[in-house]
Amino acid sequence: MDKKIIEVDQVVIKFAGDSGDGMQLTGTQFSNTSALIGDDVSTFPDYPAEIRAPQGTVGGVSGFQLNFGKKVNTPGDFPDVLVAMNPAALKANVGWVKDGATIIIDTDSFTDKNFVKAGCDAEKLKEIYNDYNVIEAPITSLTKESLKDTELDAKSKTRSKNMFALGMVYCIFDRPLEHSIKFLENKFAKKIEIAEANIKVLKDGFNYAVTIHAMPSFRVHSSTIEKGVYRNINGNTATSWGLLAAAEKANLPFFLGSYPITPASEILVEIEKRRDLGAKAFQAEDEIGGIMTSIGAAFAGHLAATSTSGPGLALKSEALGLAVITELPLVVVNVQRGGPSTGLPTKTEQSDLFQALFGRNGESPVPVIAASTPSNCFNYAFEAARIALEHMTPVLLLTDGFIANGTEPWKIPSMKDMPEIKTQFIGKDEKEYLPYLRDKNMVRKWAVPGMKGFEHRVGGLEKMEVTGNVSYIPENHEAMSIERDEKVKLIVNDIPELKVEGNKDADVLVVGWGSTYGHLTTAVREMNGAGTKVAHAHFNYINPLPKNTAEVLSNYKEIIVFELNLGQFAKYLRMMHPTNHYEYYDKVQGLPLTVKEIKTKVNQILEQL
Amino acid sequence: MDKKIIEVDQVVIKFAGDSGDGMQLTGTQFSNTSALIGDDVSTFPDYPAEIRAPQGTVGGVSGFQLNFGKKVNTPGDFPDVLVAMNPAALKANVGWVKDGATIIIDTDSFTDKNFVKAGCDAEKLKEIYNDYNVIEAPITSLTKESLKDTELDAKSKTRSKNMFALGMVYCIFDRPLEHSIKFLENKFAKKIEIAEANIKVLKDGFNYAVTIHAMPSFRVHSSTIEKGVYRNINGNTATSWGLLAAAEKANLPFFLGSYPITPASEILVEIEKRRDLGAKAFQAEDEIGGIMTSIGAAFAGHLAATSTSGPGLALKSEALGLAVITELPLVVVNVQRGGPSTGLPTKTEQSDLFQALFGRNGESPVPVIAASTPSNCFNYAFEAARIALEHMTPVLLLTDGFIANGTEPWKIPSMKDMPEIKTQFIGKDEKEYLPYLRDKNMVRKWAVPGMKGFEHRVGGLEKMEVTGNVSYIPENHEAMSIERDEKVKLIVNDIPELKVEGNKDADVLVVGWGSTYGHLTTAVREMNGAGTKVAHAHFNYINPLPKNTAEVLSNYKEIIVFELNLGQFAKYLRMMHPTNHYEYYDKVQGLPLTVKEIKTKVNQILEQL
Amino acid sequence: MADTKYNFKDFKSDQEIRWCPGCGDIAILMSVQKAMAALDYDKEDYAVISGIGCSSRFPYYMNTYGFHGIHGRAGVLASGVKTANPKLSVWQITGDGDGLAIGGNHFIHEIRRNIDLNIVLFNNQIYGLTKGQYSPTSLFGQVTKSSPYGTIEQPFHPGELVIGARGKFFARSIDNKVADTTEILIQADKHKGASVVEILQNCVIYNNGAHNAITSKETRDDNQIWLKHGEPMIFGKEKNKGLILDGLNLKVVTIGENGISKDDILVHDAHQELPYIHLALINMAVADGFPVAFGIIRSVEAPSYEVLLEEQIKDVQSRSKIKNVDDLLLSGNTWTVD
Amino acid sequence: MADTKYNFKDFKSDQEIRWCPGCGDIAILMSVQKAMAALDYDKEDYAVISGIGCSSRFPYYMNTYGFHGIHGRAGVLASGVKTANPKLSVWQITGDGDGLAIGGNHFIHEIRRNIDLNIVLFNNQIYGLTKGQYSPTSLFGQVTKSSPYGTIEQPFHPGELVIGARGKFFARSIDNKVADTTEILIQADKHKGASVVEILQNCVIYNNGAHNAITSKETRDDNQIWLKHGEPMIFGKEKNKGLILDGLNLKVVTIGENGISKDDILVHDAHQELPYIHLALINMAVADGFPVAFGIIRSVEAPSYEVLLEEQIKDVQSRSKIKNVDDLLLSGNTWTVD
Ligand SMILES: Cc1ncc(C[n+]2csc(CCOP(=O)(O)OP(=O)(O)O)c2C)c(N)n1
Ligand SMILES: Cc1ncc(C[n+]2csc(CCOP(=O)(O)OP(=O)(O)O)c2C)c(N)n1
Ligand code: SF4
Ligand code: SF4
Ligand SMILES: [Mg+2]
Ligand SMILES: [Mg+2]
Repeated sequence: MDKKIIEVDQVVIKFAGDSGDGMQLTGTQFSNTSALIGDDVSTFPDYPAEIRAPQGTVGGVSGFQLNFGKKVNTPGDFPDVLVAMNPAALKANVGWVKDGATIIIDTDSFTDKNFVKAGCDAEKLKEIYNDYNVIEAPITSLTKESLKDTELDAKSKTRSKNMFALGMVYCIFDRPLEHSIKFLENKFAKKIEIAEANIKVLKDGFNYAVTIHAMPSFRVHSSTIEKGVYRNINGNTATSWGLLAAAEKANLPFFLGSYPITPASEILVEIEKRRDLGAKAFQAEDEIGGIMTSIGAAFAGHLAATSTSGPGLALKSEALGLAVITELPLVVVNVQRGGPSTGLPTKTEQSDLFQALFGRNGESPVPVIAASTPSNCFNYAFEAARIALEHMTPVLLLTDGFIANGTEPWKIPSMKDMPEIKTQFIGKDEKEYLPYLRDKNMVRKWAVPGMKGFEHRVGGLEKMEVTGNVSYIPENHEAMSIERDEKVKLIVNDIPELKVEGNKDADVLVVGWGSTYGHLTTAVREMNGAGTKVAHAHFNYINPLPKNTAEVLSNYKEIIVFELNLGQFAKYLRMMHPTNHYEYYDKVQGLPLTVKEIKTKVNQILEQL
Repeated sequence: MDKKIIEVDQVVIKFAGDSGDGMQLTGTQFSNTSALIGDDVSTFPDYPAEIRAPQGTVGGVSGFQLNFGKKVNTPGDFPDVLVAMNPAALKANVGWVKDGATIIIDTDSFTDKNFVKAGCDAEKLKEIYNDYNVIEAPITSLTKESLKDTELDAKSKTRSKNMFALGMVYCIFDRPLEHSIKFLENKFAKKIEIAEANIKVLKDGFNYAVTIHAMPSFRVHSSTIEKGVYRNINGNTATSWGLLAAAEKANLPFFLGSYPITPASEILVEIEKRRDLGAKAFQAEDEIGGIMTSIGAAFAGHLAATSTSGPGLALKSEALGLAVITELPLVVVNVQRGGPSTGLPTKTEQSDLFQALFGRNGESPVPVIAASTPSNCFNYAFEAARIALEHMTPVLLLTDGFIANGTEPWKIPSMKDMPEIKTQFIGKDEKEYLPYLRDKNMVRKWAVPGMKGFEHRVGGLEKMEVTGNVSYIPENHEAMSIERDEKVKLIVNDIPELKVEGNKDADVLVVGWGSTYGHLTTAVREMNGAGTKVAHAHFNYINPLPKNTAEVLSNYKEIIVFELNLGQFAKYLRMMHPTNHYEYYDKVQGLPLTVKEIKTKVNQILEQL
Repeated sequence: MADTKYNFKDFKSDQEIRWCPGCGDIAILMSVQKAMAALDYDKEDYAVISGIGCSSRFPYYMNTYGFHGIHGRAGVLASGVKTANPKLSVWQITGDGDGLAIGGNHFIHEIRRNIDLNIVLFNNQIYGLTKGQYSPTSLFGQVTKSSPYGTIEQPFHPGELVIGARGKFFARSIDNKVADTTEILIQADKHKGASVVEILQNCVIYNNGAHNAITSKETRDDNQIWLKHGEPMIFGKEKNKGLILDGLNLKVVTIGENGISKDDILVHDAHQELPYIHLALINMAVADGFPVAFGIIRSVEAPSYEVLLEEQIKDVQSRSKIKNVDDLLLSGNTWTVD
Repeated sequence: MADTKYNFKDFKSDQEIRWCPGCGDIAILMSVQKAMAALDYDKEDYAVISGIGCSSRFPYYMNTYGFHGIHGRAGVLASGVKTANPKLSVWQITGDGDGLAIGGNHFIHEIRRNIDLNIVLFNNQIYGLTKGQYSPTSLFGQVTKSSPYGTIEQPFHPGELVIGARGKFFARSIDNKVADTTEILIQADKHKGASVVEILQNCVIYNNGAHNAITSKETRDDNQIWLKHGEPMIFGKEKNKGLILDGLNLKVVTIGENGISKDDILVHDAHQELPYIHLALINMAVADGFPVAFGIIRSVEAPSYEVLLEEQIKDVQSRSKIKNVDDLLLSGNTWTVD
């Protein structure tokens, strides 16, 4: 794994538009609000060189850059977020934003005329959709619509569009509107109708961002840059591509049954695009339809997957049990979000772990793995498919809103370097097919419709060992229950051991799983760099846990489990490895960890040692 | 709690019919098959006193009683199962069967004419439906139908009906058919068509019992008989009545939204009958409809419940999260059965514990309690409703096929002795209603449509403390997550402490939860009686665990957790109280524990101490 | 019933409206508020129940009892509320995704049961909240986020599905026709049983102009026909077009041409039990040369579920000896130990 | 296609049939086996998919690929199988509970998508497997385990729901009419798209005789009409009764009475796109003085989902530069570090 540097403790935003678009005011407002709620802020206004540069040209772009967060000293080098009010603003700035940045554009201004003015190629600019988290918004027309019942003249209406953009950015970064509202009330104290109009538009922009589930992306730098061909990739795309890669490697057609849900919809959307690779995406009527069509496709011999988020996984839980008892290969991707219930659908959280491990009726063991960065979603999706196909089992892959939406540069692998996948098809020449005959890994063989002579029936009732006929025999039920359990446990021999990063001789072990990797590794590296000895073990394999887990855990005086829930992984470790003592650091705010809070917690524990 | 004696290690069956009905042959066959698969058997044939007593009269009843199981010495005093081929057979024997026994009747013979012959009142006999586990089967006509394509004459066809009954009983007690098939082949070696006919009918009887989900009941005796009025009751009826009792005590209308599923359907069926008490039962289109209509009814101010079994609970898990975040009172009854998936629908198991505790997206805490005998389903259903209403939370009540279907004598309580239930309605005269203002137990107040001035909105998005408005504020989400968790934890102050039975100074503590109570208490009592010191702690409250759990557990050298799954409660105890060491005894055969296996395990541990 | 009368503003909650400026939902909100103000209930007797979707945010903007449910479950949530308390006026707010994709089963079952709900279906032919995937009412071939090459699925016609589920009341309206919509909603509430009102709603962000062929200024007179029970089916800018029956099929004719007079025009009978003409009216489409039908297309009396239930309860209570739980516990066989 | 021909016995599995003696399912099993033997597939190309219920045990008795799913999900399971491998002949076996209660949504959506499935709906108007609760097709007022005082719910008419979901093929048969059922099933398979065959099935245990008014010896000639495309709608013991159109409604007439001749009788057109007469035929009921319609009531051509999908895949593949995953990974913006 290459080293990741995560910097989300600070965010750089750039507002850019025509000189008349009010970008300076917008930037100042955001800066002031941020400062007032306790952030460090550093700003950098940059006006157009020409005093009266022609509207819509690159020369006429006015910008305001600001950096906010903890320990901010500079306005930042490269923006994480760019607000581009027209093509010229985009053209002027897109070369400077960070990889995978969030770009908000006013689609109303992206007309042919404006492209000509900006002197750029519309098609070319569209490529940004591949590399950045583009949030499209018809800002001008929404602003007009917002003010259609006011007395203002058309020009004044259009002029408030900067407030719409500001409202959106406030929403994305959870800033309160109060300060700007007060500012507008004061500024336009004598033109009440203008104040009101601006405030209305500000709120509408905020609400619009809520409504369209606008989400920021984060990005990660690699500090060790290996040779190779790179691209930017976000977690959802990487997940989709990892599944397609596994299908190709296993020489199987690919099927995805799914139903849209934030923040997992993009997986469905990506696979829908991939008709060129023969992939079949089926937008079902609900989540149950999503998983059941996939189970059908698995029965028919496809590499099949289904993608969803928390509430959708709840709906799939009965059907997942069917995949367990029929022992068919299936990948279930769960992109976690804030719960319970609908909760905070656009925010990140790791609170579906228990559901993934235990959320089914009966003894229903399922392997669970978790990706930890946007790009390794590719690898863990591939890995989930490999395990599913080689061990004939459904596999649950956990990601979350943070990495699903986050982007990072990624060294593109070559398919020839990807591991082989050995599907468990029964040999075409076998004389007989016994559906529940198991090999030494407890794995049964796969026969699919169309294979002559291997006709058989599967289903949700308990079945007889070897033959797979329905069986109510008590001892058989116990035997099969244990075999299914054993099969999942045996996967331990087919997964890598747990690695420890940081200082291996430290007294304190920082433990995490899934998407907290970036922050934890950054914090641990920085602490070790500053002379504090800390080790870090990060889990991608959750059920089964890596073979050396007990051994690793027993090497430290204190173990601190960091996670974005109320301690689910820590409790799971207690259940599986009860002899260690675990400290918890839980955060349930819909936000990622910060490097600072990790360090504070570790230092506090160190002091107590 | 009165002392229960459980005797399911032995079963007494009586086959009874007309002299010509072949009951002796039937009984002998069952006995031989049982002996051949390793049971102890003791039999008692009883022929009619008159040699040629008139058909259909009580005097003409021929019977065969047998006792099978472990350590069987006598044919048994009172049958657990009675097969009655006609009204006379029923009349002659019903006075002798055990309370709550299973009675299989051939409904075809229950004609007016036969009632007259038997000299009994049809209406009177119908009362057995209240007190026994009656399995109706049109045995004569099914036998005829089964043989309609054979050449046999009508009389010969009808004569094979004893084989149909035998097949059913084989199915109910999981006996193989092979032995009887061989017997028939030999006996009718020269009349192949008769052999074949009998074998076909035997199998059809077996399959019929599979198809109609025929299930045995078990029964429990009370050894200490207090004064009072008694009745027989099974767990599903007791659950239904406990909910109705809670509604009456809380002075609320009652609503049940449900969808049929074995072995929980009888709860829906029972509530459907109770229109006389104004109860509203809603048979929904599926389990999601069942719980959602109930949540709607709870919002509208009813005591609302939903009933199901494992796969249905999986389907309800998303909606249960909605009840958690809206903090509405709701009782969810889950009658466990063998899993995973459809599994073994008519068999008992305790494998939904993890699903009950953890099977929801997000941090979604739900109190979980479990009944442990058929009759205390009444108390725990009442208790579930009390906790739901007093703590404004959904509550999960676990029972299982064993106690749901099992019957025992029950001292009828009087409603005036049932505990008060204090609903959390906002006072009608309050000036203001703040939906998420909490009291010291973290409980919010309830206002329902129709209450003037308290209009408000609830829903699945995270909401602001106190006001309940939608909120995306990170700190608020964390605060609310913790408050919901805290609210459930605080219920610990409102539930009884864990009690220890048996010998409190023992070194070994037997731990169980739910329906294993009868077997565990019997085994522990018998061991202590025989001089082996053993203690027994049985859990009815699972989340939260009783306050003194840690204290009780720490008093013993060894703790053995017995359960009907692969160790879920034991793992849960490890998670919650990791410092103790736990031994496991897990059984996943769709069958209850036996007293013998409990003793064997305890002795084995004692030897190692 | 009511002891006060209301202005529609009494139904506005203090929560800010978060729909996109120009979203059709905003006008529908107004229509519902006006309908409630015009109806005869006390404010506390309204309950507004929804699932998840842009449209389903509706309850938050209403100063009534409200419940924002989970995706697809508005129908069963509302069914529970109404069955529990039949005195309430219960409004189910649902989208084409919420009501017809994940919630399709509850939709057909609540109609079959004929529970007295006002079911307002916001049909924007798209999933708005999840950013623009196709829905079960998106047009065949429509390009959306999840159908980059065009959908390959035939859409439902909501009204047809209502008839298929044995529905008794179906009406159709357009988001920005506030007066018409208000009147239709009032009638929907007065109708006892499940009343479905499909409202063509414009999603300015993900499916802007989806209904333009029907609603645009230039074409609307010729492409809309507003039906009124007992009145001839006449439409067109000049009010000179009408519908007649041609065999079993509907046909557009021009009054004054080919000897057609006003008397030849079919008279709308919303109350007829047989659904065939209603179905034909529901299925009329601009592409086939027909105007699209609006107004109350079908309105047939039938007993509603919650009323039958209350009647059955009363009936059983009048006959049963069991009056309370003590009676129940002591019913059947008991014995005394003393 | 096939290189062998089969006898229906080739489709029997070695598992013992566990339905109650006399259960209508047994005859239907025979009909399906006969239909498969008559059709042109290789045995390994059949897949039989079900949900949960007595009827759903069906796959275990078939010596084909089979999948006994979970309750209500037969439709989506079958949809997945067929979409994945369109070459298979996929048979969905479902009950009135499995298909229309919990599975109702999948039912209407598979019909709307028009996936090429043979959907065999076993309608015994009861939940058999769970011992006799009412189902969505149980009669209004029917007393069952879960409706001790009679149901208060209107039943679905499955065919009507099919039309409501824009269905293209609907047929009806009776369990013990093996020859007719076999022929209908063969036609259902030949029809490309979702073909629904409702079979009136007798549950001897929990709803014995439910269809007696239609199927009993005495009344069956007058209470059944077997429709054939292109033939007049004639029925009755004497073959002298028929159906005509009276305005928009169907009417029973007697040939030779009131000047009615055979030529006046309506000719069955299963292929017409407009569903109104099909719907009227579907809704005919004995209680209203009509015979119940059997045979293939509706059979209209339309492209099926899995074919459109394969076509779209081919089309996109012919235009895209991305031929494999390496191409995909390298598509769009990349840069090289060396
Ligand atoms: C169980 C579940 N599945 C999926 C979602 C994601 N989701 C939210 S709204 C929606 C569709 C909304 O479409 P529609 O009902 O038409 O409402 P609109 O936004 O168009 O008004 C989806 C798929 C969810 N919240 N919950
Ligand atoms: C999720 C779930 N809910 C409920 C059940 C219980 N159940 C099994 S079959 C059935 C109904 C069967 O009725 P139908 O589909 O008409 O089949 P039939 O037995 O009449 O052939 C029900 C409710 C189940 N197995 N799973
Ligand atoms: S996304 Fe569409 S439906 Fe949703 S609020 Fe905006 S305009 Fe309305
Ligand atoms: S219970 Fe009814 S449907 Fe089920 S097998 Fe028996 S007769 Fe058939
Ligand atoms: Mg929509
Ligand atoms: Mg049925």
